[in-house]
Amino acid sequence: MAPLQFAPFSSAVDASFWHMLSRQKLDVYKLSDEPHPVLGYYTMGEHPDMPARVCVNQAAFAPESAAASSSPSSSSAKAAAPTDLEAFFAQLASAQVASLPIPTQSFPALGTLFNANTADAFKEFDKKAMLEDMAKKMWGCITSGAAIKHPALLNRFLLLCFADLKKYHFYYWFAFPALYVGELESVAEPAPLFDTFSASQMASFQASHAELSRTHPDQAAFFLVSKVSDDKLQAHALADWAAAFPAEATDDITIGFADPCALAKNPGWPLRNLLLLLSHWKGYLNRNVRIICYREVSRGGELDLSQSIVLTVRLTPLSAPDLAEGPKVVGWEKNAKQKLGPRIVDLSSSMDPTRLAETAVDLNLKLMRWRLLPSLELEKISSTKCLLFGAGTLGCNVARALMGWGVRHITFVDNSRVSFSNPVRQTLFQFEDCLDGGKPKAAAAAAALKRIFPSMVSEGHNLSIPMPGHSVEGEEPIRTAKETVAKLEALIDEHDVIFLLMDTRESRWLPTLLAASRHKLVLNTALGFDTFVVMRHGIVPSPDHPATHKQLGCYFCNDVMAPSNSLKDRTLDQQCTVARPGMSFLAASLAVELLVSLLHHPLGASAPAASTTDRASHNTEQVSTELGLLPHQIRGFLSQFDNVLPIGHAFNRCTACSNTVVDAYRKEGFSFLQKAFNSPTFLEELTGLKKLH
Amino acid sequence: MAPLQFAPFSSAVDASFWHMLSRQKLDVYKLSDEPHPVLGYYTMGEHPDMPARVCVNQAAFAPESAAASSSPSSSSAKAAAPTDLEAFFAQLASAQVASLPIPTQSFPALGTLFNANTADAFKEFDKKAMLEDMAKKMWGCITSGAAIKHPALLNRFLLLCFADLKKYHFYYWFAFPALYVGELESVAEPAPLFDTFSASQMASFQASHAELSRTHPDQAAFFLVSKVSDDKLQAHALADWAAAFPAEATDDITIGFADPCALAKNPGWPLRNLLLLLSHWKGYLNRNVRIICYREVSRGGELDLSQSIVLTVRLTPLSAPDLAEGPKVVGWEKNAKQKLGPRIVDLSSSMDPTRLAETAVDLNLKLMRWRLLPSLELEKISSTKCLLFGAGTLGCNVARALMGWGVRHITFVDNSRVSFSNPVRQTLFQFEDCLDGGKPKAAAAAAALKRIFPSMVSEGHNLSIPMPGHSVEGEEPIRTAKETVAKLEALIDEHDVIFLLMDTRESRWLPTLLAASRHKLVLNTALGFDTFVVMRHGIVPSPDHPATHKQLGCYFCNDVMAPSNSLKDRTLDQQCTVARPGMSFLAASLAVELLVSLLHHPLGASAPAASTTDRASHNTEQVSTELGLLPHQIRGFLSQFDNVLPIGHAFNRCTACSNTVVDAYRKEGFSFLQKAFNSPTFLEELTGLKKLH
Amino acid sequence: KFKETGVITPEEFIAAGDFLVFKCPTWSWESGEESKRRNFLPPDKQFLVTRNVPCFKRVKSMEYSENDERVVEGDDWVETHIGHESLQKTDLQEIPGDSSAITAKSHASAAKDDDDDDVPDIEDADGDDDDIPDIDEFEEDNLEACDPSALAAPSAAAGDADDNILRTRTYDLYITYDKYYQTPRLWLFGHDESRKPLSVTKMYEDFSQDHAKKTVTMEAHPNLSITMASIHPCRHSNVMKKIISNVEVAGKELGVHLYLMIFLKFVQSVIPTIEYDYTREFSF
Amino acid sequence: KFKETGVITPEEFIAAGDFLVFKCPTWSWESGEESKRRNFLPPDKQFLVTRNVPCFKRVKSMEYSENDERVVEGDDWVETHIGHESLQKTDLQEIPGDSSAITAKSHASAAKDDDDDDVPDIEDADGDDDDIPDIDEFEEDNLEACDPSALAAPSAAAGDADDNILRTRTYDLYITYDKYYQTPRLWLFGHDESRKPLSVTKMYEDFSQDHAKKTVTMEAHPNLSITMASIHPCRHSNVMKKIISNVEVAGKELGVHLYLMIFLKFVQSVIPTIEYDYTREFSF
Ligand SMILES: [Zn+2]
Ligand SMILES: [Zn+2]
Repeated sequence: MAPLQFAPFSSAVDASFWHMLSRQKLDVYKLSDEPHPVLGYYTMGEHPDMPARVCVNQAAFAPESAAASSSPSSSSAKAAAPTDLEAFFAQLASAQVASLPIPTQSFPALGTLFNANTADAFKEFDKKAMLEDMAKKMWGCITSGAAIKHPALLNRFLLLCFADLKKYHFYYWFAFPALYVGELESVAEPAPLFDTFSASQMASFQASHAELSRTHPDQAAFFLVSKVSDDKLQAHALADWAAAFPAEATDDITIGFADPCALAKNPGWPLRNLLLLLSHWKGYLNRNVRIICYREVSRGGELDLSQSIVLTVRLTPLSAPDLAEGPKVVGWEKNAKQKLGPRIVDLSSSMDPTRLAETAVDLNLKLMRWRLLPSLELEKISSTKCLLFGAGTLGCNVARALMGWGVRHITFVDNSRVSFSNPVRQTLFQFEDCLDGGKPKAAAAAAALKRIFPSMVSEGHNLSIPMPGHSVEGEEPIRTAKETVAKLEALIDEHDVIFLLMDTRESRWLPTLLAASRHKLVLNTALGFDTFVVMRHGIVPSPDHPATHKQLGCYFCNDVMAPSNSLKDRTLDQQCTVARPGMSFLAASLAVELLVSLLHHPLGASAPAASTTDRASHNTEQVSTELGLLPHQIRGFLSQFDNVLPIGHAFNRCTACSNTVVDAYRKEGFSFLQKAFNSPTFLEELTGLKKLH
Repeated sequence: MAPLQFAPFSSAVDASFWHMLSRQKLDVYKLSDEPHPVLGYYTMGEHPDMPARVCVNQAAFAPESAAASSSPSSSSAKAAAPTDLEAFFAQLASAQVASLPIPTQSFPALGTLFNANTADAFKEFDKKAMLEDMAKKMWGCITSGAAIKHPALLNRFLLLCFADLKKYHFYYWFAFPALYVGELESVAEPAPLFDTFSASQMASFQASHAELSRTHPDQAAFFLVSKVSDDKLQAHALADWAAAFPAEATDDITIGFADPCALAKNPGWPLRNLLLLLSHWKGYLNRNVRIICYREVSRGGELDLSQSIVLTVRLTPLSAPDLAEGPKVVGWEKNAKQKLGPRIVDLSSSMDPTRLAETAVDLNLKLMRWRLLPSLELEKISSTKCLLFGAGTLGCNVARALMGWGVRHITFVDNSRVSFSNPVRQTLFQFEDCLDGGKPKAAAAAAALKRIFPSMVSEGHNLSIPMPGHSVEGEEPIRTAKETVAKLEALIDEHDVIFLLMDTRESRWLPTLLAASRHKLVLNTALGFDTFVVMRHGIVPSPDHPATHKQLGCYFCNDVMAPSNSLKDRTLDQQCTVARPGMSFLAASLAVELLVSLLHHPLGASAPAASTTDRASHNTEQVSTELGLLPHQIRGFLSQFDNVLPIGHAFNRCTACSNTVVDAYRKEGFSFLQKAFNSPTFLEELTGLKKLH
Repeated sequence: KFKETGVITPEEFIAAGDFLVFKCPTWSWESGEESKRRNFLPPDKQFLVTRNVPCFKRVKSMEYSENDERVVEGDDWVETHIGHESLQKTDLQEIPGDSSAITAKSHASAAKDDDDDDVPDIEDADGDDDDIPDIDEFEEDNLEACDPSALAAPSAAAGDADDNILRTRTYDLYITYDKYYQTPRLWLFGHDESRKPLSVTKMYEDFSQDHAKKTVTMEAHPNLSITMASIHPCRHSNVMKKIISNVEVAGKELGVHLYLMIFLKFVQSVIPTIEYDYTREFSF
Repeated sequence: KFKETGVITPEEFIAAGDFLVFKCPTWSWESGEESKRRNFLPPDKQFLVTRNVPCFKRVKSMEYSENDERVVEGDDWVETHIGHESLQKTDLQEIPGDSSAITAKSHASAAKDDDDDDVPDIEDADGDDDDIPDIDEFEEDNLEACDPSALAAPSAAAGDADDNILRTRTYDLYITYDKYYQTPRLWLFGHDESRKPLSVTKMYEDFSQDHAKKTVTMEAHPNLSITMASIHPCRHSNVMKKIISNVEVAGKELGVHLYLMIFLKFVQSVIPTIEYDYTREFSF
């Protein structure tokens, strides 16, 4: 006959176990590396394709915690592990079994946890010695008879851990010790239970095992089976040897165990230690012993034992020399590659709050696609890099609305500091940001985005934007202006969409020009007291994006004055802006919604514009997307709760986006800009606007 | 002749001094109560109605700080005060005077600061002993001749302080020590300078004093004046006795000092110590001494000395017994009540960040009234107490918009916790609020308001609102529901405006009914994917507010189904709401702006409603305010960037606001509500709605 | 009462849970973390759990069982009712004040089944161990000698993609009581064949594509500090109501103790390949 | 250049400041807090200050000087241009795309002069010492004997409201350079007759009611950690331009060094009773 082979245990660790271990480590163990008792369990085998598992979950720590809190002496020293682990296990394995926090119809496995403080310490555990030490203790239970009284003491495991709490990586290695002294021989081919016993025998056995489980739950994992009559079997506790097998019936010895394995030819791991126990116990020696590998599973509301099998083995006496230092032991679990090595589990996606937030936010957005708009291009939105000029009321709300749509990359440019009156209206700031003269707004806004959602990629740049008519003279100012312009050029190159959300008209000129020269989409928003305008600048055609429609205008296209003349029209955007508090919510959210809609148009930023009259039209395909119309401008009138959608086309004498200006900037670069900064009339003369006055 | 009376110094402390003291206390002094040198200054008298002042400002600490940082030995022990204060003062009073951080044309006053750690310690300072100790040191300067070399040593003050940094209250008491040995007699009536000297004498004197100030700035406060020729006077340093008064001209002795007093008959305080110095210095004894009380002030770009006066006194020898323990001393400053006592200044409004924020926010709002809308009733807005049902996307943005308008009292009711997907859309939450299972939203939102603006009065209530069709049975559930209803009734009583911002339809029923029964204004907002509705409920007429117009409808007025049947119309408000991120900004801000406008109508919440067609009308006085139209509902369509303003009137079979329902609730209270909770058809039957099906 | 509304009270949940545990002992009650106990449930009956439920194949590889569809009456229960066709203004102006107008038109949108990138890419890192430290250096090949009595692992070398060995994922299933919706709520935590937690992307392979993306969300389990997949309960009561009335039309009277058995039957249409218990074979 | 634009550079500010200090030595340069230095100004010339400027009477009690009005050409300089008459839609639809249309109509709103409650009530607590501890118990009447050589205080018992003694408030005036507006900016910190800081409410009594509420704000002084009143510089350059051209029309050529003298002249219309320096008598 082939030697009997046992199906090893596999470990099955719940994520909740690691969570609880993390907490124990932080609150209780701290830097202690003492062994701690943990509780696992196994159930009878359900499916031949499923390995026999020892499971541990968050309840694994419950017995130790209960002992610690009930013992008055250790209440102050909560960290102390039970001083006598073996005594502790003996207690668990006794009558307490019924109250252990393990599922119904499962059997306890008593574990010893060693938690290392570092990966190196984990590596340097002397695994061989640790397992041998455990084997010695188990052998002690066998020789002392404790294992006969409390057979659960035969189901042990060793668990070495290292919890990397920064990364939520957990290293672990289980050993399920199997003590042995040599190979065992099957006397007969393993056979299904129903081939060996009659239906009535099986029924009576099942009932008596259920009764044993109920009255002596600690005896349900390993038991004796006697034949009461020809059609009746009975399960007994191991200690009930005399009752089970009266002296006269010496040849008919049957034992059983709750078998976590469901294979047709192999028993599960727990049988190994049971057989050693029996070999040590004279009564069984040199006999054929029939073993019921009991597998009772629930199927459609019924308990089914059809997977149970019966083995027959002959137990030989243990050789004394082999036992000098206790039996040999094996049992380290192999890893996924079938090598002797630990496993590592990465729970960052279930436990790392930052990744949890990412997942939650992504899924939330995807609900929109799954439920309502299958064509929603979330990746296009989230990969759009947005540059916000101005981190005031508009800048804060635009950033929030972008974040709501999943945009991850938002950069702020601003040159002011958070003042005490800001936080009630500028939704990224709080009181703390105002202290000590106030934090720079751009940086504070970027920090706020990360405070809200740690995965944001956000920076703040404290820059004063050079403006036409604000002259730049002298070595130092010119150097500063040059650096600023270079920085702005780089920023605009790096981003896909530029939002102009400043509070002055003239500061919008330079970014408008820089963006126009680079064919970047600009969304421009300005507030009045109870009016607002949201506008997308037209895209200057390029070889990549040839003109398909008449180019839309920019913020300066309608001006007959160059932007230098700022005091004349401080209306929409003067520094001391006074707007109804609701205005920035309206304008900012509409600007962002317009952008998101635009991203869905095949022509993108170059899409032609819808006007107010398109609302009533049924033929708006060209000027809308699934998200709605694509106006050039939205002008809102809060006092009427009304918006209109005017269209303005690009003006060939525009001081910011006309070819004259864009070409001059491309050709001369900073020196062209400097002329515009220094002379209030330069741009008007260059474009010929002056002639129109 | 009347005895000569000197105008005492008054203290003038800049707010910046207290700021710097606070910082020194926190960073340097800590609990030390050693004396520290501080620098004050005075200028010549400008106006007879203005007291002579010794000023201290933030620069008062500069000399000590400079000494501490320049001395290598004390760099590590920054807290150490100069060990020899007198030596330190002698240094300041010497050539260093020119570089002291005091204004041009001012003179240093050398102060000794004692900063107490508690108000009691301040009280227990032994003021008498402290002043006498200082007098002794000054007397030492006189007898040693140091005061002749460095006359600034005669201008001293003592400053006792206690800084209550919790309240930004500062206790302080100055002493300007005047050493004296008895009364002095005027020999002649005080006379204007220009009566005593010729114009050319005055001009030459002014020029030579200016020269002395330039070459020997330490000698400009006290000086000698000699007659060079009949039309020429010259100023000398005190030590220049021999040069100023050659032996042959023994009778013609004139001295002068920079006089902080501008009175016509009285000299200022510094003269007292100068006279004592001269009395001690034999050369002046038993002579008539002419004293120029020099008062040179800037007037329209010219230096004017017309307020200067001339006194003549006769110096008598000091009596030896009086001087045994040094001269007597006086000089404790009287408080505002002219009592000998300290002063207290409250700088919380300039230094307490919370009050600064309050002031800034108030002023910011007032700009709107001052510049644009004089009729804006900011007090009415700010005193409106708002109760927000729902602290999700709408609740957060409504609270922010209310805060922007100056509302200070906002209460949240919600029963959920902040989850990881919330902060990117729910603008009061941040990542941290999601950890450990998430904070309860209502409380987290209230905390956020205070984090933004500490003066907010905000509470969060974690309550599950009982709903029709969600039955309440069993002792415990009924008790909970009763308590919840009682709490909701109390909350609605305590607030002026109720916002319904939940995500289910049926949860709006109970607050709608409770508010209707109490004639409270309800603003109801709900979101669809790209649509929203903002609605103000009509006010049930009451004796206080008789019906003037047809009552407007509530959220349930248009239903032909009682709210229990919630799954039928989960559209606008189901739990898994999927709305475009911009929606809540739009709806929340419009709801708040509608409320603010409504508060300005003479009929308030009972104002009749404007409709879409009123936009074009010129006769909207009844249905609008200075802030615009007052619609009943605003329905927004984001895909069209359009809003419409429908009107719906109250429905006499409404399940929430009809008389039948309100009366039944008033009569039966909770037992009526319980029927509605438990039976899905109860409300339909009660109102007769069932018949309409 | 539950027959009319589809919802149950906490007490009914306990009764139905007790019955489930009695009939199908793979399910058991657990108490979860002490700090997270819900006080409307007994401390030792906070939620139900069954662990290590095998899932032998992916949904895509499976033929649809007509039977599943029948049970839940088409896929009505995941139909979404949010109308995103915005109404034309004229509609509203004709019926001013009709607040149900906005909700009147609605349609379920077609879901895309075929793009796996629909689930967060960020999770995919789990699959290929990108940031997991190299485990090789921890291996100790000579730790113990070859043990002839140990059976070689039945499903070996799970890490290699090109073997032909059956891949057996397992799921832990939890049922909690949702106070808000007054229904049970199902939670799932999956492990791959080598007992590594499954990424969101991979778990989606085991959810019925037609239904799952619309209702499966990742959230924190209320009694454990672990985030897992959950079937959102917003439609549960409605579906339960329908199933119950279907069964009753067939002439059977249902007690509330059967609620969870029915619930698990309908959950089957979302996770057809996860072979939890054998409740599926249970007949009413 | 400053004549065209009304703005000046930091260098010009220094030059004008030096001239002011030279001509009116009550003004002097200060450096403020080290940590708050602006690097476009020399460390020792961060701002100008004059302290303890008397303010003998309240604006209300003063007849208006016609002269003040003339200097600043009506009160145009505080005129606000924010249009709050929203445009009718039709206007815009006729001129689509005209972004200046919204800004076209504007009017200055009438300011209310008479309601003191316009300024924050919270500040009034300062006036009546509500939360200031009782000072009486700190008094030490017998600390020193009566000193016959000391003159009794000229403006005694300032605490009592019913005396007839002249009340002399004082102000500290600061001029900083505003980088954004490229103009000087005036800051005020007031003290009452007993040297207590004035509340905002009380300071408003010293600001010209027509102008002040529209442009006076409370802000943190850029070089000191103290909040004080400031005249917002948003209209400064415009007014300066006008004044300069008025003066030049009168036949005088102005150097930039006179900028601050002119500035102080025009500031006079906001704070007519604060007798800072005697720059007001300075003639160009
Ligand atoms: Zn343009
Ligand atoms: Zn109603």
